[in-house]
Amino acid sequence: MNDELSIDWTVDELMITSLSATLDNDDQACNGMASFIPVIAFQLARLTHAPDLVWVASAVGVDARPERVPASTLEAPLWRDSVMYLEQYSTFWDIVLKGSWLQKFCVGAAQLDRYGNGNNSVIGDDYHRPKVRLPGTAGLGDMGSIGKRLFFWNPNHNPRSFVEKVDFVSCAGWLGGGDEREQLGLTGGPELVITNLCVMDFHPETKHMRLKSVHPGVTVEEVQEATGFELLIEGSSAPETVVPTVEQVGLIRDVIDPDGMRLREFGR
Amino acid sequence: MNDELSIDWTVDELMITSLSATLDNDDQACNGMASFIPVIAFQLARLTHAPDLVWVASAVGVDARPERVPASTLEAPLWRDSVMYLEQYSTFWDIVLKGSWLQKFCVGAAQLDRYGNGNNSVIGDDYHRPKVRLPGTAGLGDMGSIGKRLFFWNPNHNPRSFVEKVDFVSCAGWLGGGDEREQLGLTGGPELVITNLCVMDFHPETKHMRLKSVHPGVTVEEVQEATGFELLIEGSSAPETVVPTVEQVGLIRDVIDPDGMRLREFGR
Amino acid sequence: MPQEKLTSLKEAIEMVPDGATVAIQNMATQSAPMAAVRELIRQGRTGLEVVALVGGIPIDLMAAAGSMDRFTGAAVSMEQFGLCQAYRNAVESGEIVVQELSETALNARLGAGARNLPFLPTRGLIGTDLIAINPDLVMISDPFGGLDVVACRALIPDIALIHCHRADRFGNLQMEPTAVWPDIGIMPKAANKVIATVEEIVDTEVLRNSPERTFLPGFMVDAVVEVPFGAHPTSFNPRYGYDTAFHHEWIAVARDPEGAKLWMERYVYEPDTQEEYLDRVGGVSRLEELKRWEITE
Amino acid sequence: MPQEKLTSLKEAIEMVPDGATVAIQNMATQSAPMAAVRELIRQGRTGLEVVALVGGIPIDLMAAAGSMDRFTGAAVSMEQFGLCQAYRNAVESGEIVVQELSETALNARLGAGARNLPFLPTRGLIGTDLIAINPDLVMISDPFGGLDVVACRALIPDIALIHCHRADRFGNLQMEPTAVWPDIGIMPKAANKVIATVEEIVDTEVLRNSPERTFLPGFMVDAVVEVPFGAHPTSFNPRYGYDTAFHHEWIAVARDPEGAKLWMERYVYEPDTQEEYLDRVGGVSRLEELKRWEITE
Repeated sequence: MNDELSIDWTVDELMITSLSATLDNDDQACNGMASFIPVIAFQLARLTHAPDLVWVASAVGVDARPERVPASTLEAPLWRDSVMYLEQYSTFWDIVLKGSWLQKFCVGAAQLDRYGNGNNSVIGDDYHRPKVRLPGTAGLGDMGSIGKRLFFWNPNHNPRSFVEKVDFVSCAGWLGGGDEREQLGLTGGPELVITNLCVMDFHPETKHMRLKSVHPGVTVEEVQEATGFELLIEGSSAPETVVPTVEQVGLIRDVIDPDGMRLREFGR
Repeated sequence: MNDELSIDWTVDELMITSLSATLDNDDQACNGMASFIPVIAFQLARLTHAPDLVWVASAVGVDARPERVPASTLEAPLWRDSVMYLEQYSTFWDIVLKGSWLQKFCVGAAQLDRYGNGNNSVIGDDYHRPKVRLPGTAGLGDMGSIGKRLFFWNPNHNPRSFVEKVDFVSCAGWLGGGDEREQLGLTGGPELVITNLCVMDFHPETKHMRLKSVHPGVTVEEVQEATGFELLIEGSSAPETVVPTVEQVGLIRDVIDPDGMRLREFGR
Repeated sequence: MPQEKLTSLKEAIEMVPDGATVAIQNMATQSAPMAAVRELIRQGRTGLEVVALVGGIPIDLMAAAGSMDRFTGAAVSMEQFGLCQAYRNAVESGEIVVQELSETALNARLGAGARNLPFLPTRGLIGTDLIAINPDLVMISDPFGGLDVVACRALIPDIALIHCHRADRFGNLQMEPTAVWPDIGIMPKAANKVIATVEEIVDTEVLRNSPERTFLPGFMVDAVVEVPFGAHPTSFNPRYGYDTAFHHEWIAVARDPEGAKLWMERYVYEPDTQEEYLDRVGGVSRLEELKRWEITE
Repeated sequence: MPQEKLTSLKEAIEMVPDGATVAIQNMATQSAPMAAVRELIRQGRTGLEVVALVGGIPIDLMAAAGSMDRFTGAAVSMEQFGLCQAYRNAVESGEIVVQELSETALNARLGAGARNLPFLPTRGLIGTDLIAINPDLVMISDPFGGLDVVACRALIPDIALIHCHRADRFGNLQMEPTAVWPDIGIMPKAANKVIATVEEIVDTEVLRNSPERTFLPGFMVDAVVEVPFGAHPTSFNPRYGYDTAFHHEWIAVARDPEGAKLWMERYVYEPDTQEEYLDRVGGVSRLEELKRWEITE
C-alpha cells in the first residue's frame, strides 16, 4: 500500500477520498442518479481499505463490475457483471427497509439547513406554485425517516444550498435539532456533509452543523461566507482535511474513472 | 361435438362434468393440493365449452399442459410447459386479491354448514385442545373473505361433513345467513356444492343450502339422510343432475386422466 | 387458446379516456413506453393524471403538449440531461399539480391498489413536510402499541402503459432479466387496464421456453402492440441505449413554446408510423449505434 | 471479495438456539431443508416456534422429536400422503400450540417483519373465527373511510432455514426458476438470520452468468452449506421428485412412539453424514429414480 500523499490532487478527488473514508469493510452501499462522487468512492473503498464492501450499482446490480464509470450512474453499463439484480418494488426496498443492511446512504439535496434537513422538492414559499420545481424527493423522503445514516455531498458549497431554513422538508434531518428526531421514533440521521470546501458533521447534542475540517487552501472564513447560516466552529480554527494518497489518485484517474465523468458534478 | 349422453358414466365423472359446467370461457381457474376433481374439470372445460379458460396449475403454472394428471396436484409435473410461473408471495396473491381475475375457486372443507361456512381447522369444542387437528385454513381463509365465488366439492357426502354448525369457521361462507356477509362488506361467497350424491346451491335470500339436483339413482331422502342439517328442498322432488356426454367421458378417461388419479378422491 | 389481445397502437391508445389516471413505466432515461406516449399526445388526450416512479422525457413531452394536469410520483428528472423544463414550467405556473411521494409511499399506494386494500403503511416520509399537504397520506397508530405509520391510500390507475421485450398475441408479457428497475413490479398489477407495447410479438411456444421471464399473464393485459424501438429515445436494456443527441435536441427547444411546437410536429404529430419516426431520428445507422450502447457522448 | 459464509451443517445449525423462532421453507411435499431439519433434531433443539406456509414431513419429524412447541402457518399436510400424525397428536394433546393464519395473513406478518413495519393489513380472514383467538390479528378501521382491515402484527423469525439450488461461498443464493411456490419470496427477508443449504457450491463467476436467478444477496445470508439432495424426501424441482416410499415408511411408524423412535434412529440420529443418510434411503439407484421424477407409484 502506497501511503504517500498526493501533491497534485484535485478537489473532486479529495471529496471522493473523504467519502470513501466513511465506508467500512462490512458496509453495503448503493447509489442513485447522477452520483459520480459516491460511485467512485465506493469503488475506491473496495480497492483499498474496504475490500468486502458490497456495492449495489444503481440500486440494481449487486457486486457490479463496470468497465469504467459511464455517463449515467443509473443505466445498465454501471451494473455490468452483477451477482444479482434487485427489483425496485419487491427486492430493493424490502432489503433497505429491513434495517440491518444498506445502513449508509450518500445523498444530495438542493437545499440543506443547519440541522441537516434536506429539500429536493420546491424553492419558494408556496409548495403548490413554486418559484422552482425541483426533481422531487424520490428515495430521499424514505432514507431520512427509516433509520439510515446519511452522508451528504455537494460539489458547489454556496449560500443558496446551505440555508437557514429549507423552503420545504423533503428529507428528514435532525428536524428542529436536539432530540426532535428521537421523539418521533426516528433512528439514524445526517452524519456528515462533504463539499468542495470542507467536511462538516453535527454536534452530538444540539445537532447543529459543525465544521469538521477545511480543505487545504480554504479558510474557515471562506466556508462561513459560503454558508447561509452560522456554522458551529469549535475553537479558533479547524483541522485540514486529509488529502488523497498517490495510490488513491492513481486508482481514481487510471482505473475507476479514466473518462473523468466525476468532473460533470462540477459542471465540467 | 358429440352431445350423446354416456351410459357408462361413473360418479367421479359426473362430479367433474358438473363442476366443469360452472366454468365460463373467460374464467381463470387455479387449483390447490389434492384437487383431482377440479384439475380434471378445468382441463375438460378447456377441451370442450370453454377453450379460452386460463388454468393456473397449482397456483404456479399459467396455461400449463401436463402430460396426464400426476399423483400430486401440487407438484411440478402438473405445471409442465407453462407460459408463466407465479410466485406465491409476490405474484399469485397480488393477482388473486386484485379481484378482477380468478373469481371462482373450487374448495374442499372437512365440515360445511347450512350457510356454507367451512372448517378445515379443528374438530371439537376447544380450538386449543381439539379432538382432531385438521390441516389448517391455508388459502381458504382468504378465499372466503376476499370476494371470490366458492364452488365446494366433496366426494363423500355424509352427516359428519355436512353439519348443523361447523365446529370452527375457518372459511367465511354466508355466516349466519341473510345479509350478514354483506354487512361485513364481503362480496362473493359460496355458490355451489357438488358431492357424490347431488348438487346444491344457496337460497338467494336466506342463503340456506338448497338441493339443486340429485344424481341419477340417488333419492332426495338419501341426500337428506346424508346431510346433518335440514336441506332446503323446493317442491316435492328435485331435478336429476345432467349426466356426462360420451365425449366428456372419453376425454376424462383417455386424454386427461388415463391413470385414474381422480379415483383417489374416493379412497380408491 | 386464450383471448386475442394484439391490436394497433391507435386502437390501444383509444382505450385511454381524457382525464384518465395513466401509470407510466419509466426511470429518468430508461424504459419508457415512448411510442404509446407519442400516440397519446397525437390523439390529443387532455386532463390526464400521470403516475410514474421517476419520470423523464415522456412526462416532459406530455407537459409540453398539455396532455396532463396532474403528476403523481417520486421524481421527474432526465438525470444527466437535467430537469424536465416543460414540466417544470407547467408546475411553476400552476397548470400541473404534483402529488410528490417517496418511493415507499408510491409503492404502498400502488400495492394497496393491486391488493384491493384501502391503504398500506410506510415508515418513510415521517418528519417531512410531504405528509401534511397530502390528503392521501395520514399518520395512524399501530394497534399493537408500536410506532405510528403513514397510511397511504390505495391508488388504482385506470391504465398502465408499459413497454416490454416480447409478448405473444394473447398478451403474455416478457422482460429480459436485466431490465429490473423500472416500475413493472407493482404498477401494472395496480391498474385496471394494461396496454403494453413490445419490441416483438412471438409465438406462445417461445414464451414457454422461459416462463420465468413472463411477468404479467395475458389475462391481466388488455392490449398488446408490436413497436420495435418503442422505448426510443430512452434506453431499453439490454437491446439499446438511450439517445443522447435526441435528448439534447429536445432540451434545446423545450423552454421555448414555439421551438417545442415545431419539434413536436416533426417527431410526434407528423410521423404516421413507427418506421417513419425511426427514419426521422436517424434511421438504421443511428439505431445500430444505440444498439451498441454508444452513450458516453 | 465479500465475507465467507461457507460452513458445515453442524456449525450452521449451532447458530439456532433453543426456543428460537425458525421459519422453514416448505410446501406439503416440496423443497424443505430436510438435512438442516435432521441436524436440528440431532442437536436436540427444543422449544422451537416453527413457521411455515404449508408444512409437511419436516414439521412431523420435529413434532415427533419434541423439537417444537409452537407452529405458526397456514396448514400442515403431506398432501396425498395424508395428515402429519405426530404433529396432529402433539397438537391434540396440547404439546404444540398452533397459530393458524391464512396465506395472506402469514404473508402480511412476514412482510411487515421484512419491511420494519409494525403491521401490514389484509382483507382475508374477515368473518372467520381465526381473528378473535389470535392476539397478533386485530381489526382496524381505514383512515380514509373505506372497509375495515385485519392488522397483522410483524413476525420476525430468528432464523430462516432454506434449501437452494446453488450458491457461492459468500452466500449469494440461486434458485432454478421452476421452484417458485415454496415461501422464499418473503420468509428469508423477514428473518434476522438466514441459513441456507444448497445442492452445490459454485464459483461466483457462475452466478454472474444468470444474476436474475440470485434471489438473496450474500450479505443477507449468515451460513451456506453444500448438501446434495438436501431436500430429500421432499421434491426439489427440477432436480428430483419426492420420495413416495420414504414418506409411506414414515407414515407407517409415525403414530407409534416406539416405531417412530427406531425410524428416527435409523434416518436421523445414526447417519453422521449426508452420504450415509443417502445410502440408507437407497443409495445411488434410488436417487437416480428420484431424478427421473418416478413418482406416480
